[in-house]
Formats: sequence, structure tokens, C-alpha cells
Amino acid sequence: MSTASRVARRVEEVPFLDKSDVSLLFVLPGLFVFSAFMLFPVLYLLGISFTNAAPANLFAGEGALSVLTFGEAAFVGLENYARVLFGGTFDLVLFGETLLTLPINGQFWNSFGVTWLFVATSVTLKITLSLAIALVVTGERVRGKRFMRSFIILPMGLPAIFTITVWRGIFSSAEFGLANQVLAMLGLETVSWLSNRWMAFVAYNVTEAWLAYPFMVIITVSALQDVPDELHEAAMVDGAGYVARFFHVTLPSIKKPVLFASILTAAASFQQFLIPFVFNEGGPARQNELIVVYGYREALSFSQYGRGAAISLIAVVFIGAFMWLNVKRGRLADGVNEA
Amino acid sequence: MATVTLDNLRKEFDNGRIVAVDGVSLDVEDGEFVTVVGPSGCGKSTTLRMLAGLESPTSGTIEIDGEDVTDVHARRRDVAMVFQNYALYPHKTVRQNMAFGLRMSTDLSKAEREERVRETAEMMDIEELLNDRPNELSGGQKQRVALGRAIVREPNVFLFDEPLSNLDAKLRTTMRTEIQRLQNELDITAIYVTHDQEEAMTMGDRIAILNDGVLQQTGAPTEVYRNPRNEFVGGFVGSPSMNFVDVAVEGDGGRVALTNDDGFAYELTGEAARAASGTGVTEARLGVLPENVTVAEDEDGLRATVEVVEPVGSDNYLHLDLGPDFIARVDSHVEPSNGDTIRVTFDQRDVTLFDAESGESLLWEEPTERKKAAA
Amino acid sequence: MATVTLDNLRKEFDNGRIVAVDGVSLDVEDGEFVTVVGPSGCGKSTTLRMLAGLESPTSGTIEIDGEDVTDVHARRRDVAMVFQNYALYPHKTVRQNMAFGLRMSTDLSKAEREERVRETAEMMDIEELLNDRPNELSGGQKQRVALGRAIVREPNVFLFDEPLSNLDAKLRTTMRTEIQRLQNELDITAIYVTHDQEEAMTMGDRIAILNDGVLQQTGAPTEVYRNPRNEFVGGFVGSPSMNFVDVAVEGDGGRVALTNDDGFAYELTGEAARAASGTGVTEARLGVLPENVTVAEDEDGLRATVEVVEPVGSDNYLHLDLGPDFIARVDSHVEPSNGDTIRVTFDQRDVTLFDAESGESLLWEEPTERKKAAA
Amino acid sequence: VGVQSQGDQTAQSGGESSTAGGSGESAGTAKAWYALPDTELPARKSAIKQFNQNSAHTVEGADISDMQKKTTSAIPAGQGPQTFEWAHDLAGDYMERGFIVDQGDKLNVSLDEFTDAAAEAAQYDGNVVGLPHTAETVALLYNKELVDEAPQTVADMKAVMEEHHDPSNNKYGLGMPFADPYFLSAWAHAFGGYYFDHTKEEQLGVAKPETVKGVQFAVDNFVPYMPNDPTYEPQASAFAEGNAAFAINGPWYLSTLNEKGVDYGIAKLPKPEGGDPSPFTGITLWYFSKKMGEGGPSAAAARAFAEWYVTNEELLLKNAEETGNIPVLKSLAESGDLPENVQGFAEAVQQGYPMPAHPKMNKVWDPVKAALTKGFNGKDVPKAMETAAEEIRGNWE
Amino acid sequence: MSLFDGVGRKVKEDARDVVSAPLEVARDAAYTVEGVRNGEISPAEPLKTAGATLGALVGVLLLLFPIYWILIAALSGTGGSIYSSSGLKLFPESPSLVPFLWVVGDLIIPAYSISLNIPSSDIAIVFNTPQVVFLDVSALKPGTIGRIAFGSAELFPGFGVQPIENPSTFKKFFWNSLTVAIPTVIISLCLVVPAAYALSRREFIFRRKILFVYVLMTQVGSGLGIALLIGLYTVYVQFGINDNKLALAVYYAATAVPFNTWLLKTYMDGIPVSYEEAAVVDGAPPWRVVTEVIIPLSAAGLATVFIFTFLTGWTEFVVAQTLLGTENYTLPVGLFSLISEYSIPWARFSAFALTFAAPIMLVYLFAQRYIEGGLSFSGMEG
Ligand SMILES: Nc1ncnc2c1ncn2[C@@H]1O[C@H](COP(=O)(O)OP(=O)(O)OP(=O)(O)O)[C@@H](O)[C@H]1O
Ligand SMILES: Nc1ncnc2c1ncn2[C@@H]1O[C@H](COP(=O)(O)OP(=O)(O)OP(=O)(O)O)[C@@H](O)[C@H]1O
Ligand SMILES: [Mg+2]
Ligand SMILES: [Mg+2]
Repeated sequence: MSTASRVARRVEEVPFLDKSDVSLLFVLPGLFVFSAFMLFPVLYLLGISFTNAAPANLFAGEGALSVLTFGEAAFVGLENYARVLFGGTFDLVLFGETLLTLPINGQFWNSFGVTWLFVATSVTLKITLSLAIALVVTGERVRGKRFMRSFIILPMGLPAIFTITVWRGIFSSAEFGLANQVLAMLGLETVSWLSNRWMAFVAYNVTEAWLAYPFMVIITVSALQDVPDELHEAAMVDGAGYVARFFHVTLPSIKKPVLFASILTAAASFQQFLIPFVFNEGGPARQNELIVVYGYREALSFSQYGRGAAISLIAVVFIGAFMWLNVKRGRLADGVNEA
Repeated sequence: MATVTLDNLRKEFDNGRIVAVDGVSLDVEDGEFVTVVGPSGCGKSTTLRMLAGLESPTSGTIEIDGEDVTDVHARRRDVAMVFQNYALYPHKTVRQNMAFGLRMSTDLSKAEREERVRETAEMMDIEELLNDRPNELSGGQKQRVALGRAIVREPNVFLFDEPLSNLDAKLRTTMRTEIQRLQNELDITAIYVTHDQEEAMTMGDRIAILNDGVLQQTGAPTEVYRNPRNEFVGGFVGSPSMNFVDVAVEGDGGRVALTNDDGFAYELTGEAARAASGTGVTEARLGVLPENVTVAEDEDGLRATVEVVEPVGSDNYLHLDLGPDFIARVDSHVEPSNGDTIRVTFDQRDVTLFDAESGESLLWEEPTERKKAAA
Repeated sequence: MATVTLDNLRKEFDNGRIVAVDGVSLDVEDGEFVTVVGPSGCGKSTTLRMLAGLESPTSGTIEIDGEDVTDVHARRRDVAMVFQNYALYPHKTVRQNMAFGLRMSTDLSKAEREERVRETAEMMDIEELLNDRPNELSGGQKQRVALGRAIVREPNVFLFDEPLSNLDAKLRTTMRTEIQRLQNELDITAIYVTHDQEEAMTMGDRIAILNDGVLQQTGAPTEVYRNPRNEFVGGFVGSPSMNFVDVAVEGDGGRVALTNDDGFAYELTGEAARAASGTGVTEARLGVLPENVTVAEDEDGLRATVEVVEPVGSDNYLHLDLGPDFIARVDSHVEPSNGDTIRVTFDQRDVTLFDAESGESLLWEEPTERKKAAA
Repeated sequence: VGVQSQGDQTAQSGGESSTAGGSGESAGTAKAWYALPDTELPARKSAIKQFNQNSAHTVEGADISDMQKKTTSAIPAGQGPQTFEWAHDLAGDYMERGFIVDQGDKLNVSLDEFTDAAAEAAQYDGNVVGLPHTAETVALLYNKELVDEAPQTVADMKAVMEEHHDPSNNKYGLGMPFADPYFLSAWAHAFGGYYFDHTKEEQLGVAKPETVKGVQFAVDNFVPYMPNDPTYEPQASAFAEGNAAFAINGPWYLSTLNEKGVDYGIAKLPKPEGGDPSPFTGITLWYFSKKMGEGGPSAAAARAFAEWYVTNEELLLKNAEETGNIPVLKSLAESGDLPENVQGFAEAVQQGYPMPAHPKMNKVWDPVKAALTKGFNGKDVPKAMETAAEEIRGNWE
Repeated sequence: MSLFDGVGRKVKEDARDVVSAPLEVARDAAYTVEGVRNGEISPAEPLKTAGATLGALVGVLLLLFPIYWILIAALSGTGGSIYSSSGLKLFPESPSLVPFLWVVGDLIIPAYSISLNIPSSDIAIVFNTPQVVFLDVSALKPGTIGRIAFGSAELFPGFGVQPIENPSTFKKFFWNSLTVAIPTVIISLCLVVPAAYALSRREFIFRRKILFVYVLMTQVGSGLGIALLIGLYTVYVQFGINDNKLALAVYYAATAVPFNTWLLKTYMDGIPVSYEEAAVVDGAPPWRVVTEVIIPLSAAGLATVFIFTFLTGWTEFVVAQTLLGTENYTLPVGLFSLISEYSIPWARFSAFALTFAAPIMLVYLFAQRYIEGGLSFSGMEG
């Protein structure tokens, strides 16, 4: 101990350690490791996206240096991007009639549109669901809340791919699929879930909501617990009922954390891969191909790494812009120090 | 405005493990300002919250204006409450904060609400703040807004839960006067909880002292101060509070000697002596207020050594060795040095005697005015 | 123990946009207890934190025991600090809390540390709490532990930043006495920051009054109270503080008439009149302490209407209409009713006059004792 | 201080002793990958153990969870195994990508020892890319409690299905993974159609009238009697739980059936009127992966293992009994004394049509699957097949 | 160390709470009944409470129905399936623990011989530890587990069990997962804690920029996982570090950096500066301030980061499956290796998944108050 502390004290004496910018040193390791695993692959991906990389040529060549030369893949300039964005045609169909044929890649733009739609619907669903659950498991009159809360996060402990496989079973179109059985019990028609575009879309949303709610609930619950009781009491004395209190006290007080969680979860929705892939590979007939699935399929199923990379990067640019906007607007990077 | 009656109110927490309030009965008259005081955890807040409807009593009843409201929900009681930390809605402007109660509990139109808020803001001198948010306000301003929010609703009863305890001393004095002014002006029925007995003493028409959930004494502040019903009240009220000396009681009806091993000796005569000896108590505690202890010029009186002389502006506090924390409050020109031996005395009329065991006053009688009022 | 010297200390924040402390110079003698008082935001904490080494001054120097420590790191200054919120480490027991400083700043063995902690705990009467954690303690106990933690290190200088402001009134008084007792016992050099001028008045050997980062006056408490150097000090010190009346100054060397439009009229004569007229000021503010205002039995003196009578135990405060918040502190047997017209008077020796513009006292002279001490 | 697990001792010493008695070649270690249901894993492990004990070489087996993905990423990176087990249809694609290599000149086993179909499947473009050991295909399974005798024609079968189909009481006529082109191939081929055949002039047969007719036939005759979900699991579940009269499925299904305790019979597929069902057959190979191209002891080890495995009659027969796999070793396949389970599938294999191994086939599956799904959901079959064909052509470009 | 001390104490308290919860409920009920009987509590009160609790319970059950669905499959004696073509069944048919036993496998501590060689002599002391058998699944007999009978009345026949010959390799996967998840946690804590501290307490160049990038990358980064797979895989392979658990852990830790740094920073923002100042005035050098004050006070935040990073390593599938070889399969990959091309052995698959998720729930039950407190948004107000 004494030697150690003597050494430590010696270190303390080094004058520059008192300089405030030296604190950057604390942040650098994390930043470095993160960059190494995120930024380098991103740059690599960027490189690939300008080539005709495919499994056959990408891995050719010997030694670590060939990583940097992308094997024997050839430089093709912006061709991948051009193809992704403008290859093929897109028919604008309304009421069964083709109104307009645009010279753009219909598959990509369809996928792009569906992805944003999915973000919008699934985030709405997630927020509503989690808020409802959080309110229930923090309810004043509810007993055994702690146990309920720890059961409720179970979906978080299961690997997503397992959960999604199970949900695919639930949304089986068969008469005995769980969802259909429930419908039948309610006296409703059964539904061909995954072979109908919008029904499949609904199934994606439900599953996504189920996967994401534990995280949202945890955040919402802790936000709810930070709402001062006095505010509720003041409102009660002011004559506000439950609903009024929810809108005038609860909601404004938890707005910020919930907004934060929503932004995170929106980004997660944007990048959802497993649900469409496992359910019906973005089907039926590639109609619900979310953008990451689209990129994946191009990259792996069709062995077009270059094009896949271009798609991924386009997706990343969009989600990055989305996050940037939200983070800026929600001032999430601000801390108390800047307040 | 309204009267408030608490009848045998009791509140248990934790399935009866904690008795926070134990059989409190209190009548508050129309327009009366009652302060409730007591040490931390004595059940003041709980009592107030039951009144507001934020807790429901385990037993007992609450009446407001003669109507039993024990089971009425908080939002239908028409009371206003000012919280210790103000509990202003942080995301609403001052105007919205003040209008919220009106929106919720009245049918006033938007214009009427605006009007009421404006009037009240004028009265509270917070007009320029109406568009600010609470976190832009200073402590005193927040306090004013909280008061304004309560006043604007023109409720039957005002409840205050230590509204000044977050303010600094200077501001506390100012706001205290402000609340008193409002109370005079609006003639409101108010119950004001505080742990600061100075506040309780100066603000209340009447003061109620709680300890361990039990109501100890109610009465006009000066009366409670001069004539405490038990040792707890004596020790709690006033700053500095009553001095106590443990004494043995000896003697018959006419003359009672109060002595202890530290050389303390005092003699009661007449009425007081009869009362004291009549109870048969032999171990007692003598109480005397600091301002009633005078320094004797001559050789009469008790010898006491001055431990510390504490100047407090107009007076000096002399800490004497007669008992623990025995203080004499004397004029500021009386300035003995630390360690001096002086002689002090006090009048027999100013002496209170408490049963050493139960703490009850041996000499206490119900003041006649209160007797009438309580009837 | 040690002396402390602040020389022309200045602290800017926000790149000079905020000047928190502005040229403060102060000598604290060995064993002296100096209280620093001033309104919120006046720079008290900043001064103290510079002393502790937690902020570094923009300019000026700090000496402890004659040694310039301006650039010495906080942990090498050998000062102890008691924080407003106690800052007891919540995850350590009381024992560990107290031993932490010893572990960090001394080479004592574990046994020696234990011994020191035990001794100090004994002195502070917190022996039974040694194994508890801070959140199991009451406010007063926390306060004691925080004091103990400071004392156990036997530092050169003690710094206190509003250590009592989180306690309730009763406890505040007790702890105040306790700190004074310790100070007497250990004869420590201490600088004690508070915004409560009552605390400042009763505890300090000397009191330093800050406003807007500028040192206004230092001196013995009673002296500052009786002889404020400027209007700010007069209005700040004492509770209730000095009464002010705006007056026009008229007259020559021998006789000066102080009047205003509200019918106030007072005459200065002799030395004071000469001093007052000598400055040539025509708009002034008259200051008089509440306890120096007496109710005249006869028809002499100023007519005043009683607005409120506020009983405070031994005395009554009479709120008069002579000026805003004009208070007379009178014996409690003087009990006029609200609205009564009475006559009050005060001695010319008790009158202070301030320049209405600069606020400086027109009659002030440096007290002779302090002059010597400062030299 | 030393700590040693007592149980391990014997295993270790046993492992080492076997190296002593080897042939002239230097002993190598090879990695072998396979993807098996865990019911079949123990048998595989003991087979490898047996090999390791009897050979100078060592084979390290590994059960891989997603073979295609793993091989695609690992082999080009030089991380792959020496040999891996998969159906023959990967051959073209993997050969072109350079994932597998020709080892024909180094083998000690002649392809003549296998059935013709198997021998053909083991080669691609004249290269011997692996050694075959089993064949698999789909056959008709019937629930013996509901059906007395296997129907010979689709019309017969339809009558039985009609009788048993009652979804409101959870009874179904048939369980068949309809949306899977592999399972549906028997019908697509029944009237002379084909999905893809690179030997034909018109390589893509998806939209040809014969193919469309076959698919349409399946839609008309089977879909009405099936659970409403065309994917594998629910279809399999219906028969396995005894709720369907028939199933069309492969040998891998038998372990599930045994576990559930269904009393089933296996027969070849019934004939449609005017056609002959002809299912795709898959031949499982031990592929020679890129690593073997490097030669050396590890390649020798892998080769030795594959040769040993595919010619080991005892092992193959046991496999056949336990898992319903059809041996392709002529000596067994033509011996006629295969177990009863296998017999049904073996007959079906005779009806069969080996899956194309051409790389272009890769891009056929998904669009056809989409088309079949549409057909199952009542969409226009010819149109769906036409769309699929277009998409395939687009992807081929 | 006092941090572990504190956590230990809290866990002990929690355990006591959990155990005494039923007692407390009973007490509560008795008190309420007594109150109602005395007319002190209006009967509507307990009814409202019961109603609310019941409602919440129904909600929770509905929400967790898929899990129950899995559980039914896992308890099935006939292989199970989540596709029940025989209609909706709320209870497993012929319930069996076999799938779970198959997952858990033998719990046997093998006998070891420990030899102590005495230096410079030939004498060695050998201890033979006994073999400890908790569960030997190959020696199970039917009717031994879960049978309930009163005298002759057979209430529950017990779970069907047979000897299990080839139990799963759950334990190996478990070990692999642990050896991935724990390094993940350690590495990310090493990266996150100093950074969070510096970002929360120090002022330095680029501070706000870094913070901004971190918040931004919180999600972009994690979702990029799949898009980046190719790049990542290539790089790993070229450096020959795929199929390396530690390398995988480093990757997980890297992805966890932005979110967790930000999270911990927000938490640390809520710790009053005066604790640190007190320590400084007490003479503590900066590193002691951090170890003695900041870290123990951040316990809740650290617990949250711990759980989140642990979960990353514990449940991530796609990258692990791509990078790891069979020997190093983690639990999710192991779980998926149960699936073969055409069939899913639902009973075992589900039992495996549930066994795998159960510890998370338990940990959460105990860590709950830390996590809920650890997600402090005090830094987010305004
Ligand atoms: N919700 C509750 N659950 C359990 N015990 C409670 C609750 N509220 C109050 N108590 C207990 O009831 C007693 C009285 O509390 P109360 O808040 O009324 O005290 P108080 O007089 O307002 O004290 P203070 O001056 O500190 O505000 C205390 O012992 C407290 O611990
Ligand atoms: N770190 C800081 N950055 C910017 N301004 C500061 C900082 N610390 C203090 N100030 C400003 O300096 C001035 C003096 O602050 P200080 O805390 O010393 O006041 P104080 O006298 O202690 O007040 P209080 O009685 O409220 O504690 C205030 O205007 C405050 O806003
Ligand atoms: Mg209270
Ligand atoms: Mg301060």
C-alpha cells in the first residue's frame, strides 16, 4: 500500500495533471475503442460502397494489408448509389391505376417509405403501451408493484431472435395460430397475418412494441418516481381529477426522459432487422422490406456487398440526421453544467 | 369563510405500527388563524394533510363549516394549501399556475379567470411575473406566487405547511408580515403548521402545540408562553424557552421549600404552596421564563455563576450554572463577565412547577376566557 | 492555530462577467472567531471557498499563518470546512467519515486514528453513533458529526459555510451554543459564513459584513449594530433592524432640523448637528434602532399610529406609521391597541444619519479600539 | 500444486494411443461442420469418435447453427472447415465462389459405388466436389388411425381429406409446407414443368404453362384441406399432433412424429390425373471445402473421413433406421432390405428429380416462394408465377 | 471495499424484504380486515385496492402471455410446440420437466485429486475430493419429481421424467456467455467510468462535442451492428481474432460506450459537488476522491450500467453467431443451434430460453431500485 500510494502521490505532483484539458485523457480510451469498432467499420463500409465488392473478390489477397485494398474489388465510383437510388422504375399506383412511372428504384424507395411509416407507428405504439404499463405498475393502489416490475422486464432477458421466432408463431395465419385463436374467441374472423401486407405490418408493430417496452417502462417508471408528490397533491387540492392531473402534472414532468427514450427507440425501430427478416423476410413479396433488411438482402442474398454497403450508409445518413435533429432539439446532450 | 372542527382525529401508518396523530380535537372559528407547532415528526403535517383530504383518517371526523367532510375527496373540499417547497407546477407560467385551480374547480370563463388572476397578482405584487416560469423566480417570489395561487381560488380554509421554512431569515420575517397582512385583510380561516415556535407565537390568533401526535395545549400565544400546561410546552415555546431546575418538594400547606443537591433553594408561599403540596408530588421540576429572572442588586436571591454572556442586540442572555441551559434575559447594560458570580431572583408568581414524572403542571388552571370560548 | 490574512481578494466568474468578490481584505487573528454575513449572492461562499482552496482567486493573496497559500492546493492547506448540507459521505459510517481526513492527510496508524476519532466523538457526544450511517442520523446529529469530522483533524483554520441553515430554529440555537463552546474550549481560528445576522451577531468575536462582493464593515457585533458605517449595514444587522426615515436636512452648525413631508420632525444639536451640517448633505436618511425608540408618557415626541402590535415573548414590537416597517421595541407591558395614536421619542445619541445618495453614515467615526487593533 | 480431474484421465490417454497405429501418411486434423437436429447429434458424435479411434487422423466435428451463412463468411476468410455436410444443391454456387474444390483425382472411392443420382450430384461441371452419403426427399405420410391405406391417386386422397377436414374442430386434411418450392416441387414437376434447368434451352421454367399447371393443381387440390399458414411449422404441427390425415414431408420429420407418438405410414406420393409427381431430391454430401485444396495432412484427414463415412455400411444402415435417411451406397440402396421407414422414402426417391446445383438456382427460390405464397392466399397463380419469373430474370442480370 | 459492502448489505435487505413480503401482505390484510370490522375503514377502500391490484395483475399477465405460452411448450412431455393445432390450451398436456432437466443436464462436481508436492523431497500429499452429485439426469426415475399425494389420495402424479442420456451443452454455453459478458462489463466499466466522471465534473476542450457525439451514436451505433457486420467480420478475420471471446467482449464494450457513458454522466451530475470538495479539503488526492467518494456514490448508476452492459454480452446474437466458432458459442447462439433446417424442438428450445432468461429477472428483482434510481434524469431537467 505504502509504495503504491507513494507512487500515486508522485504522479499527483506532475504539474500538468492539474490542467483541465488533461481530463480529455479520461474520455479518450472510450472514444478510441468506440471509434475503432464503429468508425473504422463505417469507413470500411464507405470504401466498399464505392466498389463492386462481393464475397468472391473481397477476401482475395493475402495479409492484413489487403483489408485496406478491399481484396481485389474494383472501384466503381458512385454506381452503387446510383443504382440504389435511381435504378429501375417506380410505379405510383393509386386506386389500381398506374398514375406515374418514376425513374427511381422502386424497391428502395418503397423500403424507405415503409421504414419511416414503421418508425412512426411503432414509436407511437411503444410510447402509449409503455406509459400505460408504467402507470399501472406505479399505481398507488396496486400491491406487489416491485414483483410485477421485475416480471415485466422479462422480454429484455431473452435474445431478440428467440422472442421474434415465438411471435412469428403467434402470428401464424393458421386457424390455430395464437393470434387467430384469440380473434376466434372474440368471435372475429381469422386473419392471414404474415401474407397480408398491412396485417404483417401490424404484426411487426406489435412485436416491436413487445420487444421494446421493458426499456421504455424502466425509464418511464424511474421518471414517474421522480415526479414530486407535492405537485400531485397541489393539483388535487386545486380540484384536479385523475385525468387532469395526468395531463397537467404527470405528463409534463416525465416529458424529457420519455422523449429521450422515444428518440432512442425510434432509432431502434428505424434499424429493425430481425422482425421483418424472421417473420417473412420483409414480405409478402418484399413489400415490407425495412431498409436494413433491404441492405442485408442486397449484400448477402445477392452477394452484392458494394450495393449493400451503399444502402446501409444511406440508411445511416438518414437515421443520423434524424437523431441529430432530435438531440439538438431535445437538448439531450445538455447537462446540469450547461443549464 | 368557514369553521373547522377536528374531532378525535387519529391516523396510523404502516398498518398501525406508527401512530402519527392520536386523538386530536380542535375547533377553529371562522376567520381564526391557528398555528400548529411541535417538534419534527409530531404529526403536524399529517394532521394538515388529513384536513386537506390528502390522507384519510384512521378514525375521527373532520367538519368544515359544520359539514362532515371526512370522506370527501381532496378536490371537493374547497381548501387551499401552501406547501413547504411551494409545489408550483414547473412547466406552467405563473399565470397558468394561478389559473389552474380556477380552471379545475370553478366554471369561470377564461376571461373571468384571467381577471381574477390579475386582481390577485396585483394584490400580491407579482403582476410583472405572470409570464415567468417558477424556475426563473427567487425564493420570495415563489412564495408569493404560491400564496397567490391559494388566494385566487377564494377557498373556505387556508392550510399552510411550513411555508416559510425554505426562506432565509430576512425574507422569512418579511413574508411572515405579508401573510399576517393578508390574513387581516381577507379575514380568512387558516391553519398554519410550523416547527418554528417564533413563527407560531407571532402569527397565530391561537397556537396549538402537538407532541408525539397528541395535542398538548391550545391557547393564545402569550398565554401558552406564560402558562404552559406541561413541561413539554414550557420547554418548547419561546426563544429562549423556559428554564428548568429539578427540585425536591418539601413542606406543608403554607410553605413549600424547593431544593436540590446543587444548592438550589426556593420557597413557595400562599396559594401556590398550597396547590403544590396538595398534589403530594415530591419530585418536581421548577420552571421559570428567562425574562422573569432578574439580577438582584443585593445579597438576596440565588448565587449563580455566569458561564457565557450572549449579547442579542437589545438584551443580554446570561447563561447561568443553575441548571442545564439556564438563561436569564437581562437588559443589555447588565454585562457581567464570564465566570462572575451574581445573585438572581424571580417572583413566585412567575414560577411554574411540573410533576417530574408526568410533566404535568401542578399549578395550572384553565384560563377563564378560554373556558368560556371552549364551551 | 493560525492567523489568516486576505489581501485585496477578487474573484470573477464567467470570464469577468460576474464579480463575486471584489477586493476583500481581512485579518483574522489567532483564535479569533469571525462571522461573515451578507445577503444571498454577496460572495460569502466564494470568499470561503477561496480560503479553502476550492476556487482560485482572480487576484489578491491569501495567507495562513503568514505563509502565502494562494496557489496551494486545497488538500495541502490544512483547513477544515463544515458544509451547509454537512456533506457527510453517505456510504461511510460515522467512524469512517471522521477517520477519512486523518487517513488522507496524516500518516497516523490505524490504531492512532481510531483513538483520535474516539476521543473526538466523546467530546462531541456522538460515541454511540460511530457505527451508524449518515442517513440514520437526525439533523442535529449530522451536524455534530460534521463538526467532529472537522475537529478530529486539528486543522489550522476552521471554515463554516452556513452550517446551521438546514436545522430548525430550536436545534439551531442549541448547535449555535455548541459551536461557541467548542470555539472557547479549543480556541480555534474560525471563519463562519451565514446569512442569518442573528447567528452572526451572537457567535462572532468579530463580524464582517459583505454586500455585492465588497466588504462593508468589520467589527465587534454590538459595535456594528450600534454604529453602522452605512445604511446597508444598519438595515442588515439586528432583528428587527434599524428603522429608517427619509428626511431633509436643514440648519446650521448648532441646530439641524430633520423633517419630511409626512410630518416627521426631529432636531439635532451639538456635536452631531455640526457633523451633519458639515457634510453639506441635504437629503438624508435617519436611522434609529427599534429598542431605542421609547413611548413617551407625556405629550413630547413624535405622534405615531400603531399599525400592529406584535408580542414576542418578553417584548412587544409596535409597528408604527412613521416610515416603512418602522418598529419600536417596547416592554411587553406596553400594550397599545392597533390604531392607537401614541407618542414616541428617541435620544439624539442613538440617531444615525446616512447620506441618501451614497448611503454612507454622516456621523460615523472609527472606534478607537478597532483602530488600534487594525494597526 | 496440481489439480486434475479424475474422469478426464482415461479419455485423454485413449485419444493419444490411437495415433500410434496409422498408415504411411502423416496424421492430420480436420474440421468437419454439420448442422443437425439434436436428435441426430449423438449418433454423429459417436461416429466421429469411432473414426478418430480407428484412424491416424483426427476429425473435429462441430454443429453449426446457420451453415450457409457461416460457410459464406468463414470459408473465404480462411477460417472454414476442411469438409462440411450439406445437400448437393450448393455445389454450383460454392464452386463458382471458390468455396469448394475438386478432389476427384485424390479419392480412393469410386463414384460408381453410389446410385447414379448421387454420383451425378457429387459432381459439378466435371469436378468431384464431395462424397454423397444419403438422399432425402418428400413422401406422403398418413395417419394410420385415420387412414387405412395410402391412396394411390390424388383423387383418392382428396376424398379422404374431404372426410377429415374440419378446421372448426381443429381437424385438417393435409399438412404440407406449401410456400416452400422444395416441398411443392413434386407438383410443379408433375405435368412436365420445372423451375430451373440449365440444360434446357429455356432455363427458367417458372412461368411455363406446365409448371403453372402443376402449381395450380396443388392450389386447387390441396390448399382447401390445409391449415391456413403455408409455412413449415404450423403445417408440420397439424399432422404431428394427430390432427391431419396426411402430410407431405421428409425424413427429418420422423423424429418429431416419434416424439409426439403419431402412428404414421409412409408411402410414395399419389398420382395426379394426367401426371406424375416428381419431387426434388437432395443428396447430402461431405463437401470438399477450399481448405482441402491446400492439401497436406488435414486435407488427407478430411478425405479419409469422408471416404470412411460414405462407405461404412453399418453406420449408414443405422442412420437409416434411426433417422429415415436413404442411403445412396449402391450396396445398400439396391439390397432391398432397408428398414420399413426408409422404404417409403426410397420409393419416393425413385420418383424424384435431383435439385439443380447450378448457381443461378439460388436466385430462383425466393421469388418462387413468394409466388407460391400468393397462390396459397388465393391470388392468381399464372400472374404470380410470371411476376416471379420476371424478378428472377432481373436478379440474374 | 465499501462499495461491495454496501451492495451486499442492500441485497441482504432486499432478500429479507422479498422473503417477508408475504408476511407483510398478511399483516396488511389482517389490519384492513380489523379496520373494516371496526367500521374505521370503509369497505370500499380494500375493494378498490384489490380491484386495482387485480386489474394490474391481469394487465401484466396479458402482457406476459407469450412467455407463458413458451412455458407451456417447455413443460410439454411430447416435444411441445407453440403451434397447437388442437386448439388453445392453457395448461401443458402431460407436463414434464424433462426439457428443463435436459437443459440443465448433470449437476455433478467431479472428483478431483489435489496433490501437494513438498519441495525438495519426493513426497507428495494427495487429497481426493469426493464427487458431489446434485443432479444426475441420466439416473432419473419416473414419478420422482413433483408428485403430490396425501396418503392414498394422489393429487398430482408428478412430472414425467425419464433418464436423459444426452443433456444439452447449456453449461458450456453458459460458461461461454459468462466469459463474454463479464469481460464486456469489466472493459466497458473501465472505459465508461473515467469518461463519465470527466464529462460530468471537468471542463475540457471538446467536452460538449464528445457528449453530443455520444448521445447521437447511442442508437445509430447499436443499430449499425448489422449493417456493419460485413466490415466488422472482415476486419476481425484479417486480424485473426474472430472466434475469440475476448475480442467479442471488446466489441460489445465498444458499442456500449456511448449510451452508458452518457447514462453514468447524467447520474453523476446529480451527486452534489460538496462531497468531493469535502474530500479535497480533507486532504484526499484526486484518485482517492474518485475511488472513495465518487464511485461508491455512483453505485446506482454503476448498477444500471452493469446490467445494461451485461445484457449486451448476454443476449446479443447476430454478431456472436457470425464471429464465434462452435466451441465458443454463447447462450443465444447455442439456443439457435438447437434449430435445424426444418424443425424446432420447441420444448427444449423454450426450456433453454427460459432457463437462460430467469437469472436476468432475478438480478433485476434485486437490482431494481438501483436501476430505477440509476436512471436519474436530474441532469435532464429544464
Ligand atoms: N406516509 C407515511 N408512511 C409512514 N409513516 C409516515 C408517513 N407520513 C408520516 N409518517 C410518520 O408519521 C409521523 C408524523 O409525521 P408528520 O410528517 O406528520 O410530522 P411533522 O410534524 O410534519 O414533522 P416535520 O416537522 O418533520 O414536517 C412521523 O413519525 C412520520 O415518520
Ligand atoms: N461557479 C460559479 N459560476 C458563476 N457564478 C458563480 C459561481 N459561483 C458563484 N457565482 C456567483 O457569484 C456570486 C456570489 O456567490 P456566492 O455563492 O459566493 O454567494 P453567497 O453569498 O454564498 O450566497 P448564499 O447566501 O446564497 O449562499 C453570485 O452572484 C453567484 O451567482
Ligand atoms: Mg411536516
Ligand atoms: Mg453560499
